[in-house]
Amino acid sequence: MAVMSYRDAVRQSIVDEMERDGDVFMMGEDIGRYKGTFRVSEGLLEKFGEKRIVDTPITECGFTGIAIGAAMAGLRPIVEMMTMSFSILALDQIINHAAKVHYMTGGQITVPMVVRGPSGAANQLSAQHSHSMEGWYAHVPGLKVIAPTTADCARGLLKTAIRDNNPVIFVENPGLYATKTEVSEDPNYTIPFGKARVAKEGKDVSLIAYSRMVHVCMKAAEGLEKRGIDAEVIDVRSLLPLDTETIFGSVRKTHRAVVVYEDWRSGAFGAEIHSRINENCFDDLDAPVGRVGGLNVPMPYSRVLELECIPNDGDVLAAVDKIV
Amino acid sequence: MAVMSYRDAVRQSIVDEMERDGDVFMMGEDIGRYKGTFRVSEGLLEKFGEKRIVDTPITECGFTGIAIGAAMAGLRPIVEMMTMSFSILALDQIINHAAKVHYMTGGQITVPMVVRGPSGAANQLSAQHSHSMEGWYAHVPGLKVIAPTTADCARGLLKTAIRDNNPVIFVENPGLYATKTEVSEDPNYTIPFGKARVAKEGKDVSLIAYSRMVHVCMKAAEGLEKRGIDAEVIDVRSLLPLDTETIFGSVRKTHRAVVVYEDWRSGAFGAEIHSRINENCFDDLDAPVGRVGGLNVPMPYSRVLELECIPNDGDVLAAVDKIV
Amino acid sequence: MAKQAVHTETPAELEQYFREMLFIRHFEEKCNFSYRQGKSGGYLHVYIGMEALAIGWLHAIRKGHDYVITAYRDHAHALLLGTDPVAVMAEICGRVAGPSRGKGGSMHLYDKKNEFYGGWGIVGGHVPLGGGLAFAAKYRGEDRVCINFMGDGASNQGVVFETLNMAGLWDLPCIFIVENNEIAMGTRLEYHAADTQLWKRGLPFDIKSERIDGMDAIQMKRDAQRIVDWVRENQKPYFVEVMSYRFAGHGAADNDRSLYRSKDEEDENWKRDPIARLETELEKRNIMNREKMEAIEQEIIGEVDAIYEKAMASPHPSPEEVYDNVYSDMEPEKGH
Amino acid sequence: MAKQAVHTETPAELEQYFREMLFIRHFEEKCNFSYRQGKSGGYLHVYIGMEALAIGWLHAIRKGHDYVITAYRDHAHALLLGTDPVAVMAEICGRVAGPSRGKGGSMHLYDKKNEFYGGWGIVGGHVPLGGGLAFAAKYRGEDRVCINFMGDGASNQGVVFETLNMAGLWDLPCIFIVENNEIAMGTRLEYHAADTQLWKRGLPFDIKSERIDGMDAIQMKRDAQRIVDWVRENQKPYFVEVMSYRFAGHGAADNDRSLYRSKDEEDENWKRDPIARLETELEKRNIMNREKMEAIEQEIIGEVDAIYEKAMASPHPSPEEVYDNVYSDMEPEKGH
Ligand SMILES: Cc1ncc(C[n+]2csc(CCOP(=O)(O)OP(=O)(O)O)c2C)c(N)n1
Ligand SMILES: Cc1ncc(C[n+]2csc(CCOP(=O)(O)OP(=O)(O)O)c2C)c(N)n1
Ligand SMILES: [Mg+2]
Ligand SMILES: [Mg+2]
Repeated sequence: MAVMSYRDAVRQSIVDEMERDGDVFMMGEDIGRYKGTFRVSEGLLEKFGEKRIVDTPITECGFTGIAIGAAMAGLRPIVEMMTMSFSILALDQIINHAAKVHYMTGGQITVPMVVRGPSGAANQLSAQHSHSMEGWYAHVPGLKVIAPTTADCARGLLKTAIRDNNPVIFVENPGLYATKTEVSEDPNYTIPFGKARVAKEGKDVSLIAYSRMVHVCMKAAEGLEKRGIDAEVIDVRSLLPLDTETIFGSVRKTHRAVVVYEDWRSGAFGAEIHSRINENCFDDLDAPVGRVGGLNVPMPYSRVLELECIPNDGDVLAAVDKIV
Repeated sequence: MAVMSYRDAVRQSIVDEMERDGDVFMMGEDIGRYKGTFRVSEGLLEKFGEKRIVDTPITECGFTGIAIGAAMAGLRPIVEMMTMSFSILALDQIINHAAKVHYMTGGQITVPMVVRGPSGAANQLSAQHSHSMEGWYAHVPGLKVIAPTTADCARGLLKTAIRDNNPVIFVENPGLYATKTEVSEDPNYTIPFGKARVAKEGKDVSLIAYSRMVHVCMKAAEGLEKRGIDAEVIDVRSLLPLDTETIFGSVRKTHRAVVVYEDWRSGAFGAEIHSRINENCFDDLDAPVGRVGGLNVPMPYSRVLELECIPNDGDVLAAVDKIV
Repeated sequence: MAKQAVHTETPAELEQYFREMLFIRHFEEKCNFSYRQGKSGGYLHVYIGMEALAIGWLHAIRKGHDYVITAYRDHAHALLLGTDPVAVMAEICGRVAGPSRGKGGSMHLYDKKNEFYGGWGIVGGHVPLGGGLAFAAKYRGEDRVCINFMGDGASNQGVVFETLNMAGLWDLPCIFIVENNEIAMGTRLEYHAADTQLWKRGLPFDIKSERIDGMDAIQMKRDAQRIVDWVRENQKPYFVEVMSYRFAGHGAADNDRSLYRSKDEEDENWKRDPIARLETELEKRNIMNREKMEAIEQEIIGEVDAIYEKAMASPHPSPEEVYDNVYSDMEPEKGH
Repeated sequence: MAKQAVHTETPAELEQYFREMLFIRHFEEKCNFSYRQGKSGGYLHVYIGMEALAIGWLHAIRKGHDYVITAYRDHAHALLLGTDPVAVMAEICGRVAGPSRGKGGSMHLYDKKNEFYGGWGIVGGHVPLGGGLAFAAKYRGEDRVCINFMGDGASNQGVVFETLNMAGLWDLPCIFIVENNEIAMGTRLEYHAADTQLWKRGLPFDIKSERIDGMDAIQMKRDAQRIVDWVRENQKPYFVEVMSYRFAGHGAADNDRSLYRSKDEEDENWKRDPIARLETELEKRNIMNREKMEAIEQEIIGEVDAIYEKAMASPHPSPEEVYDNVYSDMEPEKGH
């Protein structure tokens, strides 16, 4: 184990897998010479050369399609989206092509590809650069969608993603890159998909989140502790496949839950988690399941307004207050 | 009133509004000379000429962007997507540009535009042509999303959509075009957004759906009647804004509900409706709210398999059985 | 260029082209028949009139070695690459004997063992995938080329230009072929392209580009061979506009061609019929007389009938199969 | 073409260009300062080095009549079109005095009354919108043209080519201007474009296309006037590659230019500095001596300082405003 930032953990996993398998390569905008806008790919060009660290023109739809085609031929591309917001331009390639070809070919062709990058708001990037994309992807059969919170999870789950034979959407968050945790150094350290993580055990209420919002929930849990409320925090980690067993188990124990996400409140994947709890734990619930999501507005530039939009621990406390 | 098909009702509303306002024009693939693949635009080219009925190249992203730009300058484009599945290629224009510019300009610029076309499965169109897109759009602040079931609703709501100063996604369904109802002939007949329709009153269980699935629910309601169960059927019609008042009112009356939609079960907008009911009607519920959605698979070509995927009245009955 | 000069077709070759073109035509007629019979459904697009184009290109490549990808008008490509015609017909009719066990249908034919990558329904959407196949060949230092077919309408899609730029930038061994049949569904070339000389679209990307005729199987094969050899040798992309014509409607459901062209125009173009043209050539070269041709055609009609019967004998998939192949290693969340 | 010949710049005009270019430069420096001070945030992109380009084009059009649209490097365009500089600076610093009351920021400046349509963050995404503005002008039979600016990197985006095809097909009065500053963020032209002669990209669409220099304000204005007049007269699109250079980093956050270019290259290019060039010209034509220039610059620096102070005096928006302008006629579902 070593203390490592989320950024370094992501990079280390890419390095491991590229050293392990010559078919793995990386493609994206400004990832080589410019080292990546979030510096995730720093040093990779020097290490692996232009053949395997491919700087692309600003054509998300085209280079994602090229990566998919390469994957159909057996290569294992890692596509970096400078921000996941830009993956909207590549949605047709990801959803209509990568996600469907295995099915349309009756299993003949696989697409071992990872599309990764930061999702969600950073700091005043305004309306067009602050999307939370994971919910849309998690709605699409044929894709797997991962959204780790800690550096250690990022490391283990990314390695699993790169080794997976299906297209995997790997969602990071601008606010997480600098965060550090103990991280396994084992070059074969992988974390299986479809397993949620209990970030904190508790007995009074379940806070269910993924990515950066898990930290927000942890902070809220501290606040609740002061009020004598013992919250359990579930880090979903894997949206598709979704570990409902762990989620339901927690709810059946605490009988109360709040689902927390940064995405626009209405119509987000958090609503799906919320629905599943209601469908399956109805008789275990002592109160309606709460939800905390981002405000239903395009992300404003003004920091004052931006902070209004993004859920914080205070919003989680307010939601818990309503149900305990 | 006159008996009219859904197709004719949509066309009639376009004709009315184009006659009423010279700024209204229509743009899309094969809508003019070819009369539209679903023949919605039949006769419009002869009536309004090439200037106002614009046949486009197969470049959804580009012509949708051109329509948005024209709308920013004050025109009122009606963009036909040959099928809503193809609007995936235009998502960046719709979501990042049309939906956000009013906000990003602090209200200086409006985008009075309608994007309309058939959404959902038709008959063996396979995986790439059978998407239900409305859920994604209904997640996006800045858009309004309408999905009428009857010819009369299509007529009244489309006229409202064309007169609206915001981008409106108007979702039709291949299976509805030939269906007929009594339709108002009043050239100023409009139906306000955000008002659901009670398709059938009942007291035992609320079936909540939109678009073609309302017919499926009506058929299921007949089946339930035979079993002595009096179902209420709510036609949501307007997904964004959503008429939760009518939906909650029905649930508070029946104490039982099933949300029905054709879109992939997991992560669809139906989950949002489901969540809202659970958040707001928790104490009124005698049983968990049920859900019926499309199977979580890319749409298969084989008719046998396709019919497996699309919810039918039998599936609704099964869901009701679970909760009564 | 040396390679090209030595190409003089043997009688056997020409007979093969003739048989294959006839086979495609009758196979396609049978597909339309199956559609009218309600045995196939959805969107079904035949290649009638365009046979020489696929013949030329797919005889110029190394089958099973070079990559091939196209859109939904894909029956001929699958057949010529060696997919069992019974399997092709079975897929078109949604039967389990199809390569995708009925999950793909007419628009989505694939045959990995022959390096045929489909079979795609989003106009223009498969073009970058073809660029990716070429990318893989180059990455691995193989000498494969990718044959990337698209329609004239598809050549307007932005992703095509994005792919051309990267192909030119990275020297991808990819041949972009515009099957210019002068129409996109119901929209004629002049209504969808600002400049109808589509071959020019490779020029801004420093890609060798040209327009050639696709109605003469013999010349088509020669040009295709010249270009395929050049690309394999030079490891650079190529952009080719091939002039062709579809005699049938856009798809089996398109039954009013008068919306976009006159009977006269069609009659004019029937004079370009690639099969008639090859017949004349076969006669001129004394390779075959009319009787022999007639006999071969009857033979092929019989073959196609038998293929159809066999395909029809294949069962529809069983409902449980609906969850197979969503993922390579897991099942999706089940149920409604 | 007659129009062009009669253009000889008056001293007043040249002084105006000079003042405006200096104003832009110092305004941009102040923007970077505000960023370092933490008064502005997010992505902020300045126009330093490219001033002559905007000067030439925006003096060639009818301000407030012709449509103008660009990407996120948009401060100069807003200023030259007549948006109050205090408002521009306020927007950049997220204050309510901004045209969007702080909701847009540096990348999203708009001024409807001056027909300035922004101000966009998705590379290439605004280009079809510009096509749409031209479409509206044509639809209404007005004689407006649309000036559609994009970067060299943006010119690779597929939607740009889709728009060019429709502009050529429908004769849209739109001028597509590639502000070629030889780099896209950290990717040099030769690494993102298969052919670095970007002007060729209009050719496949039968669009008049050319490459011109954008570092000489006087010549830039002449070329711009020639092209704007031609488009207004002929009601057809035009594609122009304008050679330029950005002296600053890509954005205020880009502080390691050595990742993509050498100090020597920058020094070489400083010799092309459009302001220095105009200064020389002003001297040559005896319009102004160095002292005068120096005085004007001091005056402008003072102006910009005052503008910054005024902008800073404007308050941040109040939290309730977050729900305004999502729709023109309703509010979204509120709360977390
Ligand atoms: C993105 C997209 N838009 C529209 C369609 C509907 N469509 C299917 S084929 C077609 C015409 C394509 O014409 P062309 O590219 O010339 O190919 P051809 O059919 O002539 O072989 C259209 C509009 C589609 N499948 N995908
Ligand atoms: C679709 C999309 N991809 C990537 C980005 C990130 N990005 C912002 S500006 C930029 C470079 C654009 O370069 P160019 O078009 O030459 O304009 P310039 O900055 O040189 O004026 C990139 C990659 C973006 N904003 N949008
Ligand atoms: Mg065609
Ligand atoms: Mg640039």
